[in-house]
Amino acid sequence: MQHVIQLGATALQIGAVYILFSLGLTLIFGVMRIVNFVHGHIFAIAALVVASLLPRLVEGGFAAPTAYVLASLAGIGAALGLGALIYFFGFRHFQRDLVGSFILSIGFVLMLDGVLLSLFGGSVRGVPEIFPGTLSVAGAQITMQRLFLCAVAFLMAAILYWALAHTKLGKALRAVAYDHEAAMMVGVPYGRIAFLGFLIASFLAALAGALLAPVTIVSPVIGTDYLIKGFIAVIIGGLGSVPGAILGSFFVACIETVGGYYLDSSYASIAIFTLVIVVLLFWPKGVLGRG
Amino acid sequence: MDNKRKTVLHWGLGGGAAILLSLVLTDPYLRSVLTLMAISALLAASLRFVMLMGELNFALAAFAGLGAYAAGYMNTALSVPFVLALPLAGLFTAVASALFGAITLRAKGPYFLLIGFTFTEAVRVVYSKIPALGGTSGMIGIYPPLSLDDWMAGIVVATSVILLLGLFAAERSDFGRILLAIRENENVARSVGVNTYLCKVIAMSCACFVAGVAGGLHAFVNTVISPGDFSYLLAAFALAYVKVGGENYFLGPIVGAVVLVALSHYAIGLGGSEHFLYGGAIIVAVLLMPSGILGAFGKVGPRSVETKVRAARHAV
Amino acid sequence: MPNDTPTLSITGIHAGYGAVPVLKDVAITVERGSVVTLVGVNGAGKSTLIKVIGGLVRPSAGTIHFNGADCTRRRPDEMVRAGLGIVPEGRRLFGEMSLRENLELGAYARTDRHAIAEDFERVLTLFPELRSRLSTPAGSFSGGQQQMVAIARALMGAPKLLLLDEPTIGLAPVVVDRVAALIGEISALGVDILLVEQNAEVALSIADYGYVLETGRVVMADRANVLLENPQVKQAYLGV
Amino acid sequence: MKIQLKSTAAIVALSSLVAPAAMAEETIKLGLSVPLSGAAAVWGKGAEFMCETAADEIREDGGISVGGETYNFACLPYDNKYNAAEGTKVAQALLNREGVRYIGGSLGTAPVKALQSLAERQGVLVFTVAWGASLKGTDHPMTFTQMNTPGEILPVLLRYVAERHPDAKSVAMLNPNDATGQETEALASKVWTKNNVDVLTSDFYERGTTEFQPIAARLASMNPAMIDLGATPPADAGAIFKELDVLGWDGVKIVEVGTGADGLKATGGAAADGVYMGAGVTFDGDTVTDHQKAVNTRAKERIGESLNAVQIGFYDSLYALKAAMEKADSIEPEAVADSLPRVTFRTFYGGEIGFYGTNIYGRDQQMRLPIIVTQVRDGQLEEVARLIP
Repeated sequence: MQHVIQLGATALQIGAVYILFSLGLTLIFGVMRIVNFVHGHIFAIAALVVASLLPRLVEGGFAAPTAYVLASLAGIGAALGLGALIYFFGFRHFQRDLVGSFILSIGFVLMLDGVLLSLFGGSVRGVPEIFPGTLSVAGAQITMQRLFLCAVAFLMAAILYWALAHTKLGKALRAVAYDHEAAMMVGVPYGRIAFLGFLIASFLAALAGALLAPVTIVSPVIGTDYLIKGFIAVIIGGLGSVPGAILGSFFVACIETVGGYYLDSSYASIAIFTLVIVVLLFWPKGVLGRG
Repeated sequence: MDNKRKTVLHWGLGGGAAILLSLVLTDPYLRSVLTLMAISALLAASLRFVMLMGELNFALAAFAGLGAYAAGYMNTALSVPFVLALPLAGLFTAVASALFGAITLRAKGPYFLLIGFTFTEAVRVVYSKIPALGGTSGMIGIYPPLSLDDWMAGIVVATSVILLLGLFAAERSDFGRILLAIRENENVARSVGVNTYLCKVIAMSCACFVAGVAGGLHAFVNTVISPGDFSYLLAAFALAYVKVGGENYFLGPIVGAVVLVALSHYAIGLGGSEHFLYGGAIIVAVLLMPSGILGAFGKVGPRSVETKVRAARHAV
Repeated sequence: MPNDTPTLSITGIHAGYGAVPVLKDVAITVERGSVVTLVGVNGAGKSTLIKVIGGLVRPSAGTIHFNGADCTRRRPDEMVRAGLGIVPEGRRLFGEMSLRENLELGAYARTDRHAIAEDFERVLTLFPELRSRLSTPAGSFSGGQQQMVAIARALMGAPKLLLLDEPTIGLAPVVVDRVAALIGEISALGVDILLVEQNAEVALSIADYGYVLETGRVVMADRANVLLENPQVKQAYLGV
Repeated sequence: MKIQLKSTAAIVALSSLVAPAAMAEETIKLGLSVPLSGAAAVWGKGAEFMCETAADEIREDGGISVGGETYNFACLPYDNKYNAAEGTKVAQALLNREGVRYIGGSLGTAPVKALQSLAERQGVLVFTVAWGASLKGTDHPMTFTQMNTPGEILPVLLRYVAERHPDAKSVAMLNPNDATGQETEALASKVWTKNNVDVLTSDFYERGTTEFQPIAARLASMNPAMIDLGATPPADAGAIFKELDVLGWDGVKIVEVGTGADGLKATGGAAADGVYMGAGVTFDGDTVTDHQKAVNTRAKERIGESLNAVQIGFYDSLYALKAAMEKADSIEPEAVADSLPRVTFRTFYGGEIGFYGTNIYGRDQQMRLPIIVTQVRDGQLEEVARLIP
């Protein structure tokens, strides 16, 4: 029984990160109809900036939580800057062009691989613990750091969910995702909304990066694993669907956790891919995708 | 048909020149570059063939891998001779891709693309789990017969020319026109009685036959293959060849492959900066030459039926 | 009104998709206080013209003046802000969103909360049957109701000129009459109307002025009642 | 700046195609086939640094004297991206474009196999740190190994650990699902059994994994006395130990081919304490020479972490080559390969060593490097045993 709770807690923690990641992917796809492979690098640059700034700030005399907040702000800022740059010099010209935007994003991915490697080096960076301690819930162990990560991730997902339903920007984003021409005809400024959608998505990825930096391996290639899992989550849930992204993320996290526990973890990876195919047999547009 | 004769002449001249070049080149390094160009061109042309029906086959890398592993396994474990292993590898891949297509072609656009992407990554893990395929360290000793060793460049280029010719003929045939019609509007195509689903599966299978043979050539040329050779980057590069060369032209993927493979051989000396240069080249090409090199330098060679009725750039 | 510049005046418009020309040298004027109709068969270029006016398709040549200002290369949202309302062909409602949200989006370009609330009430007075279904997803309405919602949504933008693209297509005759009556009511509220229709009989009977579009060109232009009597129009569009 | 320099180098290299005879004759080009991008880039960068360090030292020492001429080494690092296809491209470029006749070092089993296949046909001498058993043996007379491999490390390390912890009678193993992982796993389970330790499970995971919680949960659920992470890279190993720590598992920790404490500490923090490693190199303590310290300091500046055994192999191979060339009085690869097993040279670890391995591989192709057992204690890597085979 105890290990079931532990597995549940693990799936929840991993799922939280995948949610942050896949929400961005689904948002960008919904608004701009592009498949953004650069998302992983937006995530990575935030994590890298946090990982390289944090130890220096701590050495410079800041308290760890303060330093963490400062480093996270810098990381998210850098990621947003990169996102804006990529949008203006790239994706802006390739909205709704699946092939064109995709090949462009591959170009950015390759280039950023080189840039991140030369800026941050290939070595793995350690980040000191910010919130020490572990919490024991019904026999399952969770670190405070992970708990914080989960809390922020779920909070962000809730805020996004609420904002999409109730704010003017949220409604505009949904309208654009549903029918961008109709949205333009009622006066929604498509270009600005697409840019804001892209920035929000980048922000979510950057936040995930900043949150994850203290608990995982931070290296320039960190984004690829999340990119693959994130895409699987949105395919399962349905591209462009916010509840779908959340559902898909949990699905992937559960398979990864349970499969990794009962089989070995490389079979769990194969299991995830097989299940995607099975899901698509029954729901060619994902479980919650539009028919 | 004057036009037809001109096409035949073009193919005769171009293909003949390529084969001749592969035979007269004696420098082993330049030969290796030329064979890589030919294999890359095949992969890119295979990708473009599926693009004719409006889908992006990102599982290309997986199918090239299947072809390579099939050829390698037949050659090393079952002692199937080179001349037989190559077409059998293509057939095996064609059948596998037909199965894959039958399941996944019910989905479209980004779904199809992303399934291909995940399939590619999954297949790689599967190879690594099969000791008979050499696991992660790869399969070695995939040698063509010793007597053919000096002729490999010529064989690769000649095979490529024949397969490209096949794809060209298919594109120009009624079947090719059906694919274009599916890209334009699948519902219209279906309403006039075309079984679009079957056509898509067949097109996928044909394209993957070519990819499988290309994979087989890759195995025999390199003599060593590993799961890492067939990551999604292979499909990404093939897409770059198509896009940089010009996706609206049959020659586009070939030109793109020649240019980018040459560039990557220059960049390989740059160490870790290679990605930087390659990525930069793709970005510049895509941003500044939206219809590729051929589009930028005018209409060279046999131009494919102009298909893409691009919606006028919306004022967004 | 003292100001006698036309609400909309477009001249010499050429437009198309890629290399395929759709509109050739089109000129149309909508005078203040008028209902103007543009009739033509499928593929004549009517919807493209709507998109050109709405800023969704850039014309390759020609000018568009709206309320006296040159709006030739304005973005769609700028056109809406300037007072253009569009009821697109096929309604194009945001089907997954509630009726209320659809109406709210209609007022996206406006910031005057008070006036928006007033217009909201006014629109619901115009379409009383919608009031009880404000939280229903727009996609679940019937075809006729969806047409009402599309018009209501466009009116929420407080337009000076309303473009209606095939508002009667696929509707039952009773509903067509309702739409025709509505257009009169809206016109009476001081909104000028450009009605694009295949159904020439209905369109010409409610319009003041009419244009006939054939393969991207304006081939006839006259007062609507004159066009109704024109033998060529009768033969080609009225099935007489 | 760096990029510019390298581009210039590449242009020079390209133009050498046109005019092959124009190169300076006293330079011996050493090709390096290493990953310079992706997850293993830091190993390749360190390898490049160590090759250059040794080449510079040898140049300052007066070079290599063969037949009255003085030669010097130049390192040509090419990115093999850790796969066979790029390994082939690199091999073609090094051997057929640059005309390299010596591979100063190579990394990654798949790309090295591709390189070896071409090199053997052309009589090129290959040094490698790759472990694939199929790379070694009498079939490969021109291949030499510049680093300890599981065959050398595991018997020593595992016996030491088993003796230190006589009560620990069970182990759970985990390895990355790649060539090194598979080779290590196969040997390690045999050696554990030989030492009367029960192998409870032996798992694999995909490289590039970032979430280690499920893996840790599975390992901990077996409740083993020891956990052996085999060829798991240090950073991954640190992350796993951290998760194990959270789960409350406390036992003997081993990273058989752990190469350094930096990555381990970076991700594992305090949970990395107590980890035994078989390929670690420590730069703390009294036994460390000034030379080792100085080189390591420069390496840290350049690549961001301490040197490890993989990278040090790229230093030792140059001194081995120098010794063999001078002994053979030739720069012909065949002659040099003949004399390599018979020479001794100064290793980076200190002392003179030669080659051995006839009884395992059928020929003396393995550098007789010390096998160092290290342990992380209070955040420092300490040498706890050293054995010179």
